[in-house]
Amino acid sequence: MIDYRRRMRANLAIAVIGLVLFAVFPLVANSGLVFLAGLVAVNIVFGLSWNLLFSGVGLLSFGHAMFFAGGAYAMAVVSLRLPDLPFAGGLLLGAMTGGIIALVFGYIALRRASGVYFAVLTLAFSELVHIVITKTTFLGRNDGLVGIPRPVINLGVASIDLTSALAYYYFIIVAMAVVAFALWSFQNSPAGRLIQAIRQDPVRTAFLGTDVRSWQLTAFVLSGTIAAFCGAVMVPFAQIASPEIAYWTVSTEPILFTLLGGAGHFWGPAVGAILFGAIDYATRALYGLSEITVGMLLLGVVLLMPGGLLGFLLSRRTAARRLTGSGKRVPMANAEKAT
Amino acid sequence: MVDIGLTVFNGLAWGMATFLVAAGLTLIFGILHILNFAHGGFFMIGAYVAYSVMLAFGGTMPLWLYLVAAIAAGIAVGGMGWGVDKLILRRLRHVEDAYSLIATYALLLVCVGAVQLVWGLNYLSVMPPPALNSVVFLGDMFMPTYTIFIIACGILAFIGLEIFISHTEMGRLIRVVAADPWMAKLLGLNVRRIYLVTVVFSFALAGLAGGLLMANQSLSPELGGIFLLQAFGVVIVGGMGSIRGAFIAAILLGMIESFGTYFVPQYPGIFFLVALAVILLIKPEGIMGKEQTA
Amino acid sequence: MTYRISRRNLVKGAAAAGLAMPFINLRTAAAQDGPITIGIVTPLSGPVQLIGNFVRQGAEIGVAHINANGGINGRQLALEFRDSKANPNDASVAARELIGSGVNLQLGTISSAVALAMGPLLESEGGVVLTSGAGTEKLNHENYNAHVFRVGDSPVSRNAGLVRHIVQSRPEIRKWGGIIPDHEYGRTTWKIFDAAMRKIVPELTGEEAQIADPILVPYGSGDYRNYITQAMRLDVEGIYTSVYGGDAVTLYQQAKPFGLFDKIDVLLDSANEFLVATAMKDQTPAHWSGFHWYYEANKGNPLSDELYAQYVERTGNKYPMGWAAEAHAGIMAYAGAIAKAGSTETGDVIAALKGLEFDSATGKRRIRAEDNQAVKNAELAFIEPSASAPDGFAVTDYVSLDGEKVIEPATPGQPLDTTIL
Amino acid sequence: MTRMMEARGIHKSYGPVRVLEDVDFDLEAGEAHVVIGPNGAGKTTLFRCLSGESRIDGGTITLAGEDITGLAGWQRVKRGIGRSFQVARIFPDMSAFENLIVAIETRERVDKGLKSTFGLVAPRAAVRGEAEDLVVELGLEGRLDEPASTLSHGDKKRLELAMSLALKPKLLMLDEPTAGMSQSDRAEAVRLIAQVREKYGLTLLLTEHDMEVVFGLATRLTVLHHGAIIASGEPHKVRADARVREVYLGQH
Repeated sequence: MIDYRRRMRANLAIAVIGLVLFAVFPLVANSGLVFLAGLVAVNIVFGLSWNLLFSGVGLLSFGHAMFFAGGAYAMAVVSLRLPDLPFAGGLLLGAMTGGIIALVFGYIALRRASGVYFAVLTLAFSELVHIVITKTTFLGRNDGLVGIPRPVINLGVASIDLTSALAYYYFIIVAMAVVAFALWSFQNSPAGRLIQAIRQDPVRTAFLGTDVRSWQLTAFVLSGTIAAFCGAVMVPFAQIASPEIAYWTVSTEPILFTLLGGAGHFWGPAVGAILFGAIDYATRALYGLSEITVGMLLLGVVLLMPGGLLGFLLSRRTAARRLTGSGKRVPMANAEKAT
Repeated sequence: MVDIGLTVFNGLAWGMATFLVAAGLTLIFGILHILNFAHGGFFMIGAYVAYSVMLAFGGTMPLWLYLVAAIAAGIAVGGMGWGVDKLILRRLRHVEDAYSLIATYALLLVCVGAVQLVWGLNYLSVMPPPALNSVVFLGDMFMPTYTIFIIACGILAFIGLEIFISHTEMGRLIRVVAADPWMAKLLGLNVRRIYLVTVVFSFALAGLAGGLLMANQSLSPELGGIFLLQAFGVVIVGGMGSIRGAFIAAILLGMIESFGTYFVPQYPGIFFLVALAVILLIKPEGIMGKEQTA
Repeated sequence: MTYRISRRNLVKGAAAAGLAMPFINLRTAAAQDGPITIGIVTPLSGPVQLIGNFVRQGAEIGVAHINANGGINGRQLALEFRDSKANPNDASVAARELIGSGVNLQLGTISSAVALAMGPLLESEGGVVLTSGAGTEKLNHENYNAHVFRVGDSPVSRNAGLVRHIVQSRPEIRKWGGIIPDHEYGRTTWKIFDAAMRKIVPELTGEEAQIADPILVPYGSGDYRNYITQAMRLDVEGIYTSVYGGDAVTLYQQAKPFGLFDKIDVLLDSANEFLVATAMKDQTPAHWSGFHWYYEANKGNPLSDELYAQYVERTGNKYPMGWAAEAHAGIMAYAGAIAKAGSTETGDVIAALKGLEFDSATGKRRIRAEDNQAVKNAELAFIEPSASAPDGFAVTDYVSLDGEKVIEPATPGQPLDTTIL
Repeated sequence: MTRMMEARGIHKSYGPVRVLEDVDFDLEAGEAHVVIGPNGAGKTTLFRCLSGESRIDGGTITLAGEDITGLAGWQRVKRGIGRSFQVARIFPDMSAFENLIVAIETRERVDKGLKSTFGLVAPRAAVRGEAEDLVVELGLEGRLDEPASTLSHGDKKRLELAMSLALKPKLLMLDEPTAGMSQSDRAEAVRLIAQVREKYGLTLLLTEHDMEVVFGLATRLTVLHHGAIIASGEPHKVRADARVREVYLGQH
């Protein structure tokens, strides 16, 4: 029988070990790499939020950039125009922006579309959000909003100064570790189990008495909220919110992280985000080869390791343990939609 | 009056250029149920191949040579389709849609990278053959002949595809497989081969479109992405791989884009997206799509 | 072909260098006798790599020139390249990483969003960047930052220069329209064009300029026919456009059969240099284009001649874009500033760059101390199709305008006031 | 006997094909009602319409007196219907045990609302205990921790039955519960179904092909032919019905 307690301890350990590794990183790496590591930490949770939808309720979103950008721009606007609002208020507003976008969009889209249609709808909406940003003077149009300050958190008795990049880096990794573990806990709560059940068989789930669509919407809103939170956390770090973060290529990022790392495993997107950061770093001085390198790599992963890196490693281990072990299953298409 | 006429004309040009790109995309979507990102990439390669064929003949370009170059591009890209099916698509037939979507996205990146390596980064421009480089007047309305050529190509492509799908043996087989691959296999059809034929045909259409449209816009490694979203829109609004649906959708979206620009010039390029979103919300299964049964 | 081969070798070399870059913060470029390393953060991939390549060549030729002449205070110059992906986040990572390994002097920024993002970053991390051509006026106005210098044209001097020359040479043309990208860059250039026209036309002719609303076109479209039709409806004699690169080629190509260019007297292109002409060859519509650097206009300037000769030798391409000269000028500016300051420390170099006068491929440049903006000549050339020219087009007229006369007054920290142009 | 379900004037078409035409159907509480008919007669369609998987084009359906015509499947489940599918539907990537946990937790949410949803990571002890009881009752011990997709065909059917029972339904609908089973497995399945029916006091609605299963379980039989009911009643009476013999048994 499953030992839930052990499982929880193991995953808490993963989050803590990850946090520790990120925490000691600045001791051995220069500030550019630390900055990259901070972005990777944000990307990890961004990827996890996307995979909550994909491996959770089985929705393919091609528009996660709209949430990320929504959170980022909300935070940027709050920091620049409402400097008196506490930092936590900005984060909250940022996350809520994503949640609201997801609620409105999801409420309309989920009633109508599924599968590829849903993916294209998210893509189109996300492009619209991008265009709206580039046309809104309030949001700095194409040049974006620059010079976003990092906060000093006032706790009454003491204050935490996050104005240096390094201090803010530590804030990021702690925040991300907490959110990541909270997300893991959610995925393993009754609601999380239910959401996984929806992806595996929406019809069966409906005939257990579950309103599949409203749970899909719940997952969508949750995913959008977390993605927006990532954007809101990232903005004071980079100190800029530019329309590039709303561009559709940003929407492909969590997809790449997830597939690279392995969609079938909770920590897959995390592995993918780290790997992607490493590839980014390794190709930073290459001329004109980044498209072909990333393209080939992705193709290789999809064709040779359909379970992603983590799936591949885990199945190797299982196979070694059990001679007859079969590889990690790739989840089969579930074309049917619950009525 | 002239303004309205030109707006219709421009909308048709937009629609037919997009339909030329979307035709192959629709075919592959109807049968393999994948939205092929790489289609844009192979469309671009088609344009570059046709460009190279033309250069090999010395650059001066009568209409027949232009067409030969386009057909050569179609054949070359069709051959690439054969390779792509054997190496990639065949292996992804039984996994979740998202994986084939990502694989084709990766393939698009590879196409862009390959074009950069083979043809370089410079912008290239091809002028229409002299026979198509003039203007036809209809009253006060001036219509460039090359634009008329594009519209004619789009309509011919539509008629050709309709005949192919509805009145040929292969078309019939393709329809059977699209409707129910499991049943088709049961009936002893070589489904694999039909998939292969479809993929090759779809890629050849991409290459041909690239060749025909090479004088429509500048050539650069960005070309792959330029028509992609609008071709996606046409396929999706058309509904589940319906050629007829895509044709109607192309005209519809072209008109919306064109009249939108005419009436609200402050927001260029946004009408297509708005229309796409609205149409999908009203009729998510597309114009010609059937509502999926549970 | 030679271009491609050399690129492949370069890729190998760059990859090796990139992987060998120390992970740990041990090497410092500030060693007093080793080479001085300058970081180039520019697009090395994606669509804008085209520009990045010019930046790279220009910087390398500049460094070769300095080193061949004995370096700076006896020290050689070296370059370290990073891919900015034309994206503020990637550029930030690269800039920080370079600073972390001791490379505090950087150049190569070409995108406005990146250039604007660099200011606060370099201020907190300690570094300097010279942009090679970011086109936003905010850089030396409301978003002025001491750590960011523009050694090339300001958008004002570029566009006001174009206007001044056109009005002088074709004073009879009063009715203007514009086709501009629906982007910050398009709006900035139009704002300046519009203001300059409204001021300069009455100044020189005593009559008012008639300027139609600009036509906005989207980025990266394959079909500009609707916008061309709009342009056909305008009652204008001249058209100004700041549509750039592949979009400009598509626009011109599609506009030609409509007869747009036959209908107007002057086509004024803000920045395409030879991009459109090398693509369209004998189909190129006759037009004036603004240049960062046009080598014929600088014949006899040894720096320009050397840059051109070296560029052609390295790439086989006879039409280098001005981006190369701006990166080259960046190297010259650093060389001058380091020699003047006797130091590579950020603060010293900033102080030395302010007010620095240095030689470049476009002649003398002066960096204004107030707003870090270089004053340099504004160059433009008239490109016409030509049956006799081997490439199908020829430059039949060009002009280089004194930068001091076309640049706006320095108002760092203030938004650009178009009434004082 | 009280009436469990009542369907009046059911119409259902797929495109141009009319599958059900004006079907009236009654289900009394406590009976084990089996619907039979040749392939294509509309059994599965009727089943789908009654359970809420498909919308009907005309007619009304009531459950224990309440009109459920407009309700979706999940809403009908909440009102006491549990069902299985012809090809067992389970959650393939979860273990058999987790499948049961999900079913029980879903019922708990129906009973207690969202309070039971955002709980701790591990299922509550009561939920686990209940799952363990079901495991024992349906004889699923053994491969509980393997992914459910690796279970044998029979075990998948059992698991699905267990999941349906976990919902504590009033009415259990089983679509061909013995399809694809061997003769001995069938007998075992019939025994099991009869046992749980007895124990939980369930009303049963089945479709079935196998005559031994039909006559082993049914207290009432309905024969569907070309989308219409041609006979309904006690099994031995239906068996004697001339028309049924003609269209159905005659063909067998």
